[in-house]
Amino acid sequence: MIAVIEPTWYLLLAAMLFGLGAFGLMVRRNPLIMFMCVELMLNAANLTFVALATRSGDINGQTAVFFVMVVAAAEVVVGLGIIVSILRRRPGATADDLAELKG
Amino acid sequence: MSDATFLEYVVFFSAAVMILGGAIGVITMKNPVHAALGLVSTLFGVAVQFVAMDAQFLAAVQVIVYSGAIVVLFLFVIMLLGVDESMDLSIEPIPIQRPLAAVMAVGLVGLVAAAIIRARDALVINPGDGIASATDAGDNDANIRQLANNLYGDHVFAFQLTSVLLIVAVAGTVLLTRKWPKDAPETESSDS
Amino acid sequence: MADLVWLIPAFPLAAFLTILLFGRLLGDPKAGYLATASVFASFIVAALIYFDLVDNPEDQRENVVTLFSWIPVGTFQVDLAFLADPLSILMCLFITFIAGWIFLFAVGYMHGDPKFSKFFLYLSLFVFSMTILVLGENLLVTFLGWEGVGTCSYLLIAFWHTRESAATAGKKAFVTNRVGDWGVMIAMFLAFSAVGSLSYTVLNESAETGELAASTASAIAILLLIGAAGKSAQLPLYVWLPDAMEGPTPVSALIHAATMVTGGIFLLTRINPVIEASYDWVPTTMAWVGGLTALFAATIAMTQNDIKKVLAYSTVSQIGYMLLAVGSGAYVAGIFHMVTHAGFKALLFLGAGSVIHGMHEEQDMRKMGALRKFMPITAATFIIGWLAIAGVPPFSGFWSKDEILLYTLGKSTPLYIIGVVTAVLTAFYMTRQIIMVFFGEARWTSLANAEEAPEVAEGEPPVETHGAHGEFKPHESPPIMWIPLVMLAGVAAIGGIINLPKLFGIPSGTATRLEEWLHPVVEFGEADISGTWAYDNKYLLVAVAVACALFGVMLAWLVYERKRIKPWEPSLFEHGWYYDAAITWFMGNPGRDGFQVVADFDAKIVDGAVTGTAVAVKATATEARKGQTGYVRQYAAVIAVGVVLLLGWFVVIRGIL
Amino acid sequence: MIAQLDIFVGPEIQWFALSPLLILLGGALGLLLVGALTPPWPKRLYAIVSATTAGAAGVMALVLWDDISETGPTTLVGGALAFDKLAMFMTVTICIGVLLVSILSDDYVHDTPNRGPEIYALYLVAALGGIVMASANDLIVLFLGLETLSLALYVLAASNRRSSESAEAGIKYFVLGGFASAFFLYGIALVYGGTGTTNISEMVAALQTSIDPFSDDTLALAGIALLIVGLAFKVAAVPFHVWAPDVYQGAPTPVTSFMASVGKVAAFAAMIRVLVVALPFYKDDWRPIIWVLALVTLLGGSILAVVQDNVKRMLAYSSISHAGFILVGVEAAGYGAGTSDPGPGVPAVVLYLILYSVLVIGSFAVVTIVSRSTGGDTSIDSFKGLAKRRPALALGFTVLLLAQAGVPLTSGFIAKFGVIQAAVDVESYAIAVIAMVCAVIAAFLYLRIMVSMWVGESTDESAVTIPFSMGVVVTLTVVFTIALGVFPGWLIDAADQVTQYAR
Amino acid sequence: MLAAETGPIAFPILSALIFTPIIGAILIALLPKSRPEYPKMVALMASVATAAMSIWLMASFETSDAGFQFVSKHSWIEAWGISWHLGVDGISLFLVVLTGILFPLAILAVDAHHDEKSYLAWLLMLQAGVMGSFLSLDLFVFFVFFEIVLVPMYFLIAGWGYEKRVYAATKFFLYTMFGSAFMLVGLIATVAIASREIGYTTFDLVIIAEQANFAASTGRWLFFAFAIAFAVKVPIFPLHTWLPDAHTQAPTAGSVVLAGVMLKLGTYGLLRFGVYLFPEASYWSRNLWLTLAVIGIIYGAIAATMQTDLKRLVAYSSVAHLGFIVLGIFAFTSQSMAGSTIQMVNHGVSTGALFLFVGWIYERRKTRQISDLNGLQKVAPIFAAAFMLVMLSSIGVPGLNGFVGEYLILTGSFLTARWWTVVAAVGVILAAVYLMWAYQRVFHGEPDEDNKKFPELKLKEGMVLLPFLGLIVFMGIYPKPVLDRIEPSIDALITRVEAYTNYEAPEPTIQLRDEEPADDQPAEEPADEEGEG
Repeated sequence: MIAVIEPTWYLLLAAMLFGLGAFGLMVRRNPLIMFMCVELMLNAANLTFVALATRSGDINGQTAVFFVMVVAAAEVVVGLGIIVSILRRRPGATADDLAELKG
Repeated sequence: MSDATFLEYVVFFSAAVMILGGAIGVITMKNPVHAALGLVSTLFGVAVQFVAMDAQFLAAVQVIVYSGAIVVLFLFVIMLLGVDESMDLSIEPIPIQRPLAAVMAVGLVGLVAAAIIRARDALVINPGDGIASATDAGDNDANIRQLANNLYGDHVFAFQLTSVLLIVAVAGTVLLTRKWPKDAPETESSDS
Repeated sequence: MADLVWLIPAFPLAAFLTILLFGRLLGDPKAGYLATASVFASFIVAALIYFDLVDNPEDQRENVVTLFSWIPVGTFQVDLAFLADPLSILMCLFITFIAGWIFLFAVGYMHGDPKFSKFFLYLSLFVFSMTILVLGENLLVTFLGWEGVGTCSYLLIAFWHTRESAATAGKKAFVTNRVGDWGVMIAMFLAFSAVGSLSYTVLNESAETGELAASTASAIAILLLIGAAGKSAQLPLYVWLPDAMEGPTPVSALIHAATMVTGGIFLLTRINPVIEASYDWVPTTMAWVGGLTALFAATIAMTQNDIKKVLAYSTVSQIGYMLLAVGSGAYVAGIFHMVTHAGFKALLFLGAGSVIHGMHEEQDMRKMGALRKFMPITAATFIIGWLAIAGVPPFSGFWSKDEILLYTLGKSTPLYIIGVVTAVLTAFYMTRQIIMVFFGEARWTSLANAEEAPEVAEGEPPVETHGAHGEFKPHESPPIMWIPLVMLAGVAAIGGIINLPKLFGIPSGTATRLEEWLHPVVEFGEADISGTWAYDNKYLLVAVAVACALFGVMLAWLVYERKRIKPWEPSLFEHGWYYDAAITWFMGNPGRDGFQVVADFDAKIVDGAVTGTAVAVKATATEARKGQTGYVRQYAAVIAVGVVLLLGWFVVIRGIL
Repeated sequence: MIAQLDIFVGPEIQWFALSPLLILLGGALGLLLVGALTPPWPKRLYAIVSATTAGAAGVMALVLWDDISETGPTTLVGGALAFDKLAMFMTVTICIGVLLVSILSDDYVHDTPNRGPEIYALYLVAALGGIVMASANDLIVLFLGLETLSLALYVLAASNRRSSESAEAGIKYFVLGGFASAFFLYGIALVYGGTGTTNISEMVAALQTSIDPFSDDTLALAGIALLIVGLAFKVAAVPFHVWAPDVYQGAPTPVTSFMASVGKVAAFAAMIRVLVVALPFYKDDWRPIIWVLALVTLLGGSILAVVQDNVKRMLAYSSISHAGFILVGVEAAGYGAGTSDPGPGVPAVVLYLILYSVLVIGSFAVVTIVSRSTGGDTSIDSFKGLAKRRPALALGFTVLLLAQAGVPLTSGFIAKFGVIQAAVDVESYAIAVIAMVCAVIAAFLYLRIMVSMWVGESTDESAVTIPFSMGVVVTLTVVFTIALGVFPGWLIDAADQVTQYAR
Repeated sequence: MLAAETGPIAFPILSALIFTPIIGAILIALLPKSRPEYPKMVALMASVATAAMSIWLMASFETSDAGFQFVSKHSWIEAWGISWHLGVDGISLFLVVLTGILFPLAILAVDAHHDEKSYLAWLLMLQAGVMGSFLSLDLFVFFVFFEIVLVPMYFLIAGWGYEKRVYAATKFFLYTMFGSAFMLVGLIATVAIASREIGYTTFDLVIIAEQANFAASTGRWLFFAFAIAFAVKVPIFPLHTWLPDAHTQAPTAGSVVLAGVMLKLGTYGLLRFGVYLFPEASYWSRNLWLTLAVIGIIYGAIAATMQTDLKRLVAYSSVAHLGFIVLGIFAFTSQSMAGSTIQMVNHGVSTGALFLFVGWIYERRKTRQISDLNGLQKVAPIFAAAFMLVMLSSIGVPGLNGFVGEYLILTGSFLTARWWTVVAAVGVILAAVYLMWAYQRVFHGEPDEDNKKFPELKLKEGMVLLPFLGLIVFMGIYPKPVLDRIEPSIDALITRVEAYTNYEAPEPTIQLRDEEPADDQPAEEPADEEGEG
């Protein structure tokens, strides 16, 4: 009678987090913050993984999270590199300012 | 252990509040630094949930890697670029952007949630052979060992692949940050 | 001998090719003589064949000479074959004979024309085509000649092509003929689909044996009538013939009086069994078309002042007679009139040509008069022609016209009356012409050449060739021109003998008589009027005819010579009942506009649809690319939309439902 | 119940079968380390090393191809990788792409101040990632490969520090790429929830064995939707194409050619892996979606291309419409997926991929050459009168463009023909006709370029110099295009063998 | 298969016909720019060699044999069952010969005003493509050639055309490609469906035609997929609007080839891949085609009448003439079909010649506007005479080639499509209207200052013309040898149609049914059509 909170709760929580992340990426103009929103989405995925791993009692889910973290780290390095290389040139540039290419 | 369950509820909801609150903070904070702090809170919340789900090792890594490394990196960049001045969020250059985004986000969450709730009592296809928890069976390393076995067992290739990923990161940053000679005059769109 | 029938067209063809290659070397006048010689050669051949056939018994007078297979596809087998039978040989005889003399005349008439040799090039080609037309063994070979003569007539009418009117007239002639040809072609298709062959022999036999359904026969006949109306200038398609006078006068004489225009009559005679086999209304229609045309054209001829126009309308009218004959089943009479008419009308035209020549290209009769003193031979021959056409016995025209009227009365009285009236009018307007040209006071002295010069359209070579116009004085034409006149005058005078009616105890029963000669060809279609009231009162009719002729002559004499009666020349007649004008107007305005509408439809609607599509695509793209704003966040939103749609499909449609 | 934790047995690693990956990795590391430690190498050497590495990997792949013919498809390293002909075919394709792009980049890199080996290293690593995507037998591995490729591409796109457009391209690609891969990852998670595993073999087995009416697979379906989003983003299918025009235009032209060739190949390979190999069970669910995606992609790509006036952007849109064509093939492949008769769908797709990637590299090589002389201007006017200045180059470009338009006797026609054949074979006539009509619309833009080359009067008489390496690339691609257009038999035979997958 | 059994022949004449021009083109491309006189020489040699071979082909053609001759078949792309399968029969024979003859003349007739080298190379490529389309007996191969001809033609128009050349070329390319889009799908579907019956995949036309028979509905869909492409190419109303632009803007040689042979790709395709491959469908849909054909005849003629551009006028006249050909094809009688086949050649000769004239006029006067021209006959009588002859042949005057084809078509069509034919015959009148009106405006009258100096026909031009004029007269007077070679194949085709449908080719017999046939009512209608007074 161990009443662990059933994974569905976690999944719903993750879904909300994911949605918030996506929303943030769409509304924020600061590239750094947009990037943070991506991180939010990744975390949502992580949460989902773990919850589902618990649900089906399968460790692979947790392993997946491990990899995702690595990916996140690498992405941060590259992403910040790009952002830096741009913002160094154009301080305070927002995502909307970078719209030379269109049509 | 009904209180335990109660405790678990407390944990869950407080963590949930941390997570969502932090996320909302990321979205709404004018100042990037504050946003980063919001991110931190989210990450901590997630870590807490990990613990609650017997993923102690992941929780640790979460705190170390994310909160420890990544967010610091963010803050570092913010400071480096000095973009920590507030940005006015009341203006939205693209008219329909916000309503559209809201609708989409809600739709997204709604649909996924619908799927989740519907799949709630769907029985699990090929269940795994259980997750070792550090709390029970008196083996404090159970989760770590199981994770390690799995990691260096079935996923050893993926594990190796992460190293390649890091190589990319390294090479990429080198390429991006390597000082260009006669880089001084910033020619806008000299190319194309 | 009859196997050599192909020689008849061969000679003109040879002349054609020779002139085509060496025309410039031969030049003026050798080319002309060469052509003339070739035509006379054909005449001799025709004559030989004639004597050859005459000796044969009636049923062996049809010889088919096949040269080679022309268009063979499956059941459709058409040979290039000639049919040497009494009708075709007769046609060849008078065509080549008259053509020969006209050629000779032309040598003189066209003298000095820079395009002299080209003129005879066309003429030879014409005679070639004409002989092909009459000799054809099947409809298609006839059609070959039929179109050939049409083309030649086009070329010759537009001979002086620098003159706009000439060019237009030529085109008009060809196109109008084409309208008729449409009928001929459909008739051929019908004939083929009905009897599986285009050969006259097959077609006529099937008609005689009654295999050919009356409906089909009627259709063929009517369609061929359309063709005939085009070629022989009958209502409603006659309009091109008067304009055709733009061509050199010998052309008018040969093509637009003597030979080509009779092609329609020939064709109908050729298929007389089919006409016979068709419903009764078919020949009646033909008769009425002919009769009305005859009257109609005669009224117009009364009022024309152009010497050639008068003759042109008179030609239309006379051919109307022939068609009337065909319609009344009087094929022999029709052919008879065709022959005699060829004689005297060619004579009249050449005479007119001689006059025009003598008057230095003046064609307006009002500027003539009293020419008999200056060109006596022309005058004399012209007068013979006049008597012949007016139907004054014993000149040739009298006999043929009389016989037609006889048969017409046998068919229906109103047609007879029309015929008689037309006879009166014919006599009247011919007399009028004679008087205006050769009698009365000379009206040409008054005019100076100054205003006459511009009258001759610029670029008309003969003008220059007539030397300086100092003191203007009509002159008689050279012998090379009046000799043909004399010859043809002879024909016009005594041409009747080839088919004198059985009166006055003229010996009968000799095959030389046209009637017997043509009997094998027309025996099926020829109407039998013996026993009708008309037949019994022949003499009365003869008397009536003579009386009419004399009356007409008298009337005209009173009006134009004695001036006893004011001339009555209503402008309605003068303008040809405004029929031509109406058509021209119609083609010029509504017709042309209609065409323009179609052309615009093509440019705007049909092509517009195509270009419109292109424009639409471009517009869509221009709109769509606005969506590519360049804002990352908006791109994200677009992606999100896609996400939601996909989720919607998978979760809602596939999953939950 | 708790797993036995004492003894640990690692999976065996078939080193030989992994040799292409190892070669690429070795090459990349070599370039990075040696390049970092030694003074700058003479011109061309980096390129040669990179090209030879790619070539070697390709050759190894060919060798392995024969092994597979004998042994049949298997999985490697504990079911992480699939070892089948699809993987090998894609490996060869990607290696060819890397080979050509490396040669192409030589002179470009030499023009930039940054002459380091990093770009080539990134090419090789990205190729590695692409190959992993193509041969992944585990969604996580697939995701890692995807990220390897993407991260490399983000950097490469932004690598021209001179140009603000390059930077813009980089950040746009990065942000949107991260966005999309988050969806992809979430999709993996949900599929994991639905099927209980991320391993394709187990997934197929599970789906085929445990079918009971009570289990509800909405979770998996949602996951599939998000997986398709991620893949559609990578292949730039409308409406997930929004990044492509900007990035293609902004990125340095050699990099663009790399994205359009290797990137697309890997993405489509992954798509086949996920949809055809892993999820034939759900084909009735995803085929309609792919149909619609193909439709809108074809229309969007070809119509939007019409009004462009920058050649790079034109080619970007044209590559979108090409993606539509390939999607038609994927849709067709779904028909027989998982059955005994897989049908011509997948062979058609892989054939299209190899032919198109060579084609597009050649086209962009020409653009590189021209833009060099015009100081980076790639507007259509800069191609005016090219035929007068450089007839051979113009002729080559004409051949490549005609091939893209699908004119017979070029490889492009063979590619389109194969796809249409596949579509018709499964009786999806409608999409086949639409595809052909869209090809006509797209042809207009190729004609526009040809016209400006042949008919237009050149505006500036600046002589177009053709650097050796780029000339080599153009020549190779043109020859390949025509040769394959006339004698495609052997390649078709090879592609037709790509029907058995390791599951 | 059946075709292969006809055995190998010593010399692969058909392949040679295709490859000789290609080789020539490659040679020209390789020639150095320094020697400007070589390309023309090479081009002439290549094309004349092709012409010689095509004539040899005609000479050694087995007259009475209805099947395919000189067949050569080699496997090309086994994987897809595609083989290099060539063959010629009575239908394609003369088109091949025409292609062979027309190109050297076109090359000789006019010189490119710039960059002769590539001009000639493209022309030769074009010839190869056209040859291939006429010779190929494999659906794939046919499509390849059918499509590839667009490229050289596109470049010829866009590169050496007149003021609106780019627009015209693009329109031509896209319009035709649009048609082929449907054909490609239909073609593949045909093969796919046929393979289910045959048991293996093959693109071989003969095998598919012999062994596969399609369900009525299927066959009809497939047929229309093919037919659209051909309808565009012919062109059949209302898909014709690319033609005037392409013709008008194309360089003279281009127009000659376009009118001479390329339009025939459409009609030939309708015969070979429409009627032969889908007898049932083509017979079922005949009324549609007949109607469109008749509309095309009248419509094209009327449109031609109102053109102010001489070249456009000739272009529209092609629409009308091609209408006749289509009419003949879908009347399904040996007369009409043979007529259509021979008319393809005739139209090629006479319209090709007309375009030569227009081109020469343009060279001399730098205008195609009828209003700018007048009185040419006075200054250039020989030129005018030659034009006159060609024009008469185009009008369809008996004794010239145009008449034979048109007459056969009409007389054959009358058996099965009476009323269509009655209307179509009106086109014969209209032809006279527009051509003669144009002739009058251009050649008759007094030349004004600009036209006074109009040069007479040059010797070279005369030499080029002679073959045309010779053919015009010869085919008009003695078409028998041509018809004898065409007829067997046509009859075989009709037998095939009869086998697949309830159709029976009509045997003209004494008709006894008493319906009311054509009376003189329609006779007035042409009188109205007669055009300007």
